Amino acid sequence: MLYREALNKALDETMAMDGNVVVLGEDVGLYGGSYRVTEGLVAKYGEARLIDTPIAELSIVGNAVGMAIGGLCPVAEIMTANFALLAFDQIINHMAKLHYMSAGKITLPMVVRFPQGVSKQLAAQHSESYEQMLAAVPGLVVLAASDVNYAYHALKYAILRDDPVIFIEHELLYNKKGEVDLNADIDPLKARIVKEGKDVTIVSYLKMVDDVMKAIPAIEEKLGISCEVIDLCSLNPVDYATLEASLKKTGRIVMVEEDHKTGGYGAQIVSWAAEEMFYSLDAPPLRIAGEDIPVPYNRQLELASIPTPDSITAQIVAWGEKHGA
Amino acid sequence: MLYREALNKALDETMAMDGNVVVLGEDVGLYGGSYRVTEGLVAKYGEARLIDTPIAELSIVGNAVGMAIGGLCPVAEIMTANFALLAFDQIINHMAKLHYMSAGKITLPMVVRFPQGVSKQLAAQHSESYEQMLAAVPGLVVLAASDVNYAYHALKYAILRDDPVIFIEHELLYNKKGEVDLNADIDPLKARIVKEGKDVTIVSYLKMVDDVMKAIPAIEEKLGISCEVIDLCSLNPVDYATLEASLKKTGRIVMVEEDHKTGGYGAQIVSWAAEEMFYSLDAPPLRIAGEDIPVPYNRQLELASIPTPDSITAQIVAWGEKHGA
Amino acid sequence: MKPDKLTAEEIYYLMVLGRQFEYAAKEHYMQGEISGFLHLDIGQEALSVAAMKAFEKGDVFSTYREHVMAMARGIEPKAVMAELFGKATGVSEGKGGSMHLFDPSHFFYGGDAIVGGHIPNAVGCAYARKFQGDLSGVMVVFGDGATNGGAFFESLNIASAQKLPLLFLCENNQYAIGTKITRVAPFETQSKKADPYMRTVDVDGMDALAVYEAVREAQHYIEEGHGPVFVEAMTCRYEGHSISDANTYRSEQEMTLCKQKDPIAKLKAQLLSEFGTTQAHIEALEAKARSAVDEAVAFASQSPEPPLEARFDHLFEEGGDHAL
Amino acid sequence: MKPDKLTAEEIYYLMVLGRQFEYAAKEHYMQGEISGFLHLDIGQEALSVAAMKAFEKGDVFSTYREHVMAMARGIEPKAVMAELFGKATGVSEGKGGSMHLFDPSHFFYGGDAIVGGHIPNAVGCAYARKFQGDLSGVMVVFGDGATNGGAFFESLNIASAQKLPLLFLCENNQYAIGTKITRVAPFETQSKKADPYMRTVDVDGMDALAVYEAVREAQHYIEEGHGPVFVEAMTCRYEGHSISDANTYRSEQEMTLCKQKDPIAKLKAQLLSEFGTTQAHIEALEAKARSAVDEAVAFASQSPEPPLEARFDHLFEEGGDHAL
Ligand SMILES: Cc1ncc(C[n+]2csc(CCOP(=O)(O)OP(=O)(O)O)c2C)c(N)n1
Ligand SMILES: Cc1ncc(C[n+]2csc(CCOP(=O)(O)OP(=O)(O)O)c2C)c(N)n1
Ligand SMILES: [Mg+2]
Ligand SMILES: [Mg+2]
Repeated sequence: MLYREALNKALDETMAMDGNVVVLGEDVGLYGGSYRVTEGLVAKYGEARLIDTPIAELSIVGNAVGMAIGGLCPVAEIMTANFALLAFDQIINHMAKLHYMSAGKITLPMVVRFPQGVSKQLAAQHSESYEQMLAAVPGLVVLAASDVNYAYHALKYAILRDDPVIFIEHELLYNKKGEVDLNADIDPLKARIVKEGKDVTIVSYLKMVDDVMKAIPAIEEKLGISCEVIDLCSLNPVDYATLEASLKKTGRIVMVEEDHKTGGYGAQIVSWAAEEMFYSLDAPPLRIAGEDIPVPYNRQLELASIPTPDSITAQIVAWGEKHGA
Repeated sequence: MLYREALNKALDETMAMDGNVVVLGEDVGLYGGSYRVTEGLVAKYGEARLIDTPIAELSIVGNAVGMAIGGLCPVAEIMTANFALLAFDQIINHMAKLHYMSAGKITLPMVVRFPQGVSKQLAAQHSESYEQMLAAVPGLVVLAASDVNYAYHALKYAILRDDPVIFIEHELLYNKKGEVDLNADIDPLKARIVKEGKDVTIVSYLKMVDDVMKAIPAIEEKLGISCEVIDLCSLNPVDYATLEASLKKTGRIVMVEEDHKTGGYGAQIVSWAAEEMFYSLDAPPLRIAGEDIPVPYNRQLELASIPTPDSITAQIVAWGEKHGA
Repeated sequence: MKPDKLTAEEIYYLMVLGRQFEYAAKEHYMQGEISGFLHLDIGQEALSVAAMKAFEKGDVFSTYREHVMAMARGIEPKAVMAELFGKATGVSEGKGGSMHLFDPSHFFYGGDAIVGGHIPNAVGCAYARKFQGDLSGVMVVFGDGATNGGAFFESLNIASAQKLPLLFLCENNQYAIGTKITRVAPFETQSKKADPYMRTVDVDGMDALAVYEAVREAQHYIEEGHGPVFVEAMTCRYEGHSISDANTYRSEQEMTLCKQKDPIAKLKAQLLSEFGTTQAHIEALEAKARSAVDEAVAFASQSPEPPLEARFDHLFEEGGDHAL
Repeated sequence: MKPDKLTAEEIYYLMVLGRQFEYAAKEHYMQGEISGFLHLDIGQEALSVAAMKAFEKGDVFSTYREHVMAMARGIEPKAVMAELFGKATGVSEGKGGSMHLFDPSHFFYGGDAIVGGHIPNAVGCAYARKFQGDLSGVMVVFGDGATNGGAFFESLNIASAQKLPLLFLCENNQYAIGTKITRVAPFETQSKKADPYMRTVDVDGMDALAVYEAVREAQHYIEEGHGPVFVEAMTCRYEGHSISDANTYRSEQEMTLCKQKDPIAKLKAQLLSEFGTTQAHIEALEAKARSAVDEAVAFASQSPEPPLEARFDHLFEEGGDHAL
């Protein structure tokens, strides 16, 4: 099954299960979604539950908040992360705060989904990542799906949970293949150990997990070490217990993310490690991230500006050699 | 002179100097600004240069971008940080990117100013801080004014510089007193050593600088140490050279910020220290920050949720005792 | 449809209650028991109260200037005053304050401090109601200043395209803080903006009976499935924008003219002349209002502060363990 | 005012150039030399070209579907094609790509990939021009889909309140990707939305001469200081929304009807019958267009990639050392 099909399946099953689940967004209905995530659903559930909206992101999220107040369970799709900026007032001032400000009188069982990240030459207004911003907002649960099985289970969880959830996808993952294990006992708030190892903990999420895994053979060979690879899965709350156990074992942490390095999401993880795991660290942490520039259109420039398996390998090897990993 | 008067003076002088400087925002003209920063300017420069806008933050920043394209030097005021969320598309997708995407053909000499932070019981939709988000956006210069002299010099710099600048003020600083030294040789991108010391480096900015300074006597007495206090001033770019020199001396870093801790701005500073200054650190870094909750209305709850001189003292003393500062 | 006598008298009672409440809030703000922003509704009570009474069946979304509406909606004055005092007994348990009163049991969803921010929420709720086959309607109240923002405009378009059961109620007091609406919009009457999209109605916002009638009719139209309606009421606030606004941008003459149309005096006269209410009954209503306010203040000041740990409550509804 | 013969012929040339250019871009996309999003303007050339020629004096802000407009504005086809190829010689030096063509020397300011995002920028520029005493005007081009967003609406209000020299040009091709405009807005004609604010004009977007005339008149009206104008042109795109859109949501019949009104064929007929252009001259113009496109492609493919370090250029204009 493809990643986008797993998302589709999660939507399909929750919509079948609960008549209050509705999906809204640009081209999610008749068109089937610009990344085909909602394909076929309108035929099953009708236009009243697959709501094609105008190009008005502030309203997409703002209406979803109101639908949730009115008793529905809306799943809003924003076509690309950059457009979500138009809805930041609704996401941060409303979606994240109404439950708290009303002392729990208002409950918002809703999800906002969007793909983000550098795809292929979509240029600066279509290539950004916003977990850095949204995972820092109290009141939001922020999940990031890096694989097919997690995408399915986590999206179902997000829809069924009675709190606002930001569900982040990556444009280059939609056609990723994998299995959905219906019987898997998955806690979507727990980090996933993608590969066990004992010398270095590499923390990542979304598409970078794949790039890290591609880099692993070369890294392990060149440094003669074994790496533990952790997919955070939930960006807020963070499963620090899993990180702690790993770091106690390895004493070394590398954070890999695609977004711009300065102030990137990984700063929180590395900062946590420095504060809370200081005495376990045998080497300085390493952050591998996108460069601090808007994403350029040209393919070579674009690729040079973000981590790739090769650049991940090179940076970790250089760091390992310098600090004796 | 008051902080707000220093800002007013910076606006006044640049407007007198350069007929292209215009100010726009809600109530900035006839009303004189809701925090009185633009008081008296409309009488001098007229309504065409002190533009009272409708309540439409997306347009306030979007129009400023267009004015800059058209040859003006706009200074946009957003009444409170939370409302700036409505303009995040214009700030991040346009203001920060047009110069880069056009390969320098478009130049945006503009400033967006706003007050932020916890004032007094303004509740969650009027109490937030967004340097965490904006200082992470490539293409923006982000300055934070903690004192009267810096406010004056830095705002002039921001207006005269040919790049987009986010200029952050704090609601509780407007009536702060201080001197403007017209002859001061200030580089607004440099951090300011507010107090020299040799045992601990305390890094802060905006209003927290004052709270740290209030806490210093008790901290120094209880721990028997001397603290170096650094006001970052420029949040992007960061003057890492000053931080590095200080850390080499002290070996200990404490980051104090008002915003929510998780993913807060300080994570970048602490993460940098862990990565780049690892071998100079004699103790785990400490982050003191606001709690990860929307800001509550009730005064006691509100105060409990953010750092105060007392809580800063308590946290640093406990940390110092534990880690032998 | 005009209100019947009982309803008209209740409206009068609530308007007096509202005004007394606001003066009391002002007083206790001055004494430091209330803090933050405080937006008083004095002068606008006809609108706030009569619209709520006329719209009893539906859901309501409002702004930060909502104490009087919240009470007209049925929320206890005590619970509102205690919220202003930041007490644990407040309608939002001290977490929200003046600008964030919520009570879904009275179909009142705020209390929003982002100008125009609640309008898309009301649109979404109207969608939910239509989806559920309920056409009682949703009413969203906002000021003239909010009609210049993107959120408002997107909502006109969506509500119209979807024929949603939504009543847009514009309180046009002509000012957004110190900025007169005509300086930043091309019209005096903001219903012009809604004209292409839906039925629009202009009503005298200083006349409670007229407001009641207009809102009742609008709700009727909505219930019949015709889609959204825009009602605009011209009104006037007697105080500054918030308690910290010195109100220097309006001339004495303008203020005098405005106060001459006092909505409480007007309704009183109508009760006496058109409804046959006696002077004695009016005085009784006024006395009842005064004592409700006194009681609210006493309750608020005697109520406990929320415990410090309460600040961690209500961040999330649940850990997600029920799911799947 | 109709265009004179020379201008009409130039419009024809640019329309043919535009179409050939777009087909060439499509071909080279298929071959992998161009990537990212590619929004073709085929079918809409009357509008894109004639509006630009009619508005030669003013400033222009456009969308991601702007190759043809950029060329009609005077930007070299070479520089546009090289940008699509991501080359150092591209108009944005390979940093922007198809959606981000900028050239202030031709008063062309993008190329914006946020639907509606450029409209407030155009409003600000119009403010600057009025401030500078220049009423030549600013033209902002956007699609029907953009007229549902807050940025558009706020701009109508501000441009009207401030009487700005601004021409809103709506390219109504009836679709936003796969969503028909009438499914998400209550009208077919989006000028209805502008009606309360300003003069509105509807024009046949498949007729280059009509577009030219409407835009010239609008600019004249703006130059006389009357404030903004809204021009809406009904048009039709022949291809999918972007090159990756299979265009399955429009029936064959709809596509046939749409292509029957081909704007290039129409202008060719008008040139022959009304302007006395000879068939030979038309063929010469077409040949010239073809060779300009060939040249552009050759230039683009032979141009160098930007050096890797170029990605750090243009983050900032200056370190700020000039200031103070
Ligand atoms: C998005 C946003 N911008 C600015 C403000 C600051 N502000 C609060 S109330 C107000 C004026 C609103 O005027 P109007 O809508 O007419 O309502 P009124 O206060 O007159 O009832 C402004 C500018 C805000 N709260 N939200
Ligand atoms: C704010 C925003 N939302 C969504 C998109 C994705 N998107 C790109 S073009 C488009 C359709 C725009 O339709 P229209 O305005 O009619 O222009 P057309 O493409 O028909 O020329 C959409 C939804 C975007 N680029 N920006
Ligand atoms: Mg008002
Ligand atoms: Mg279109």
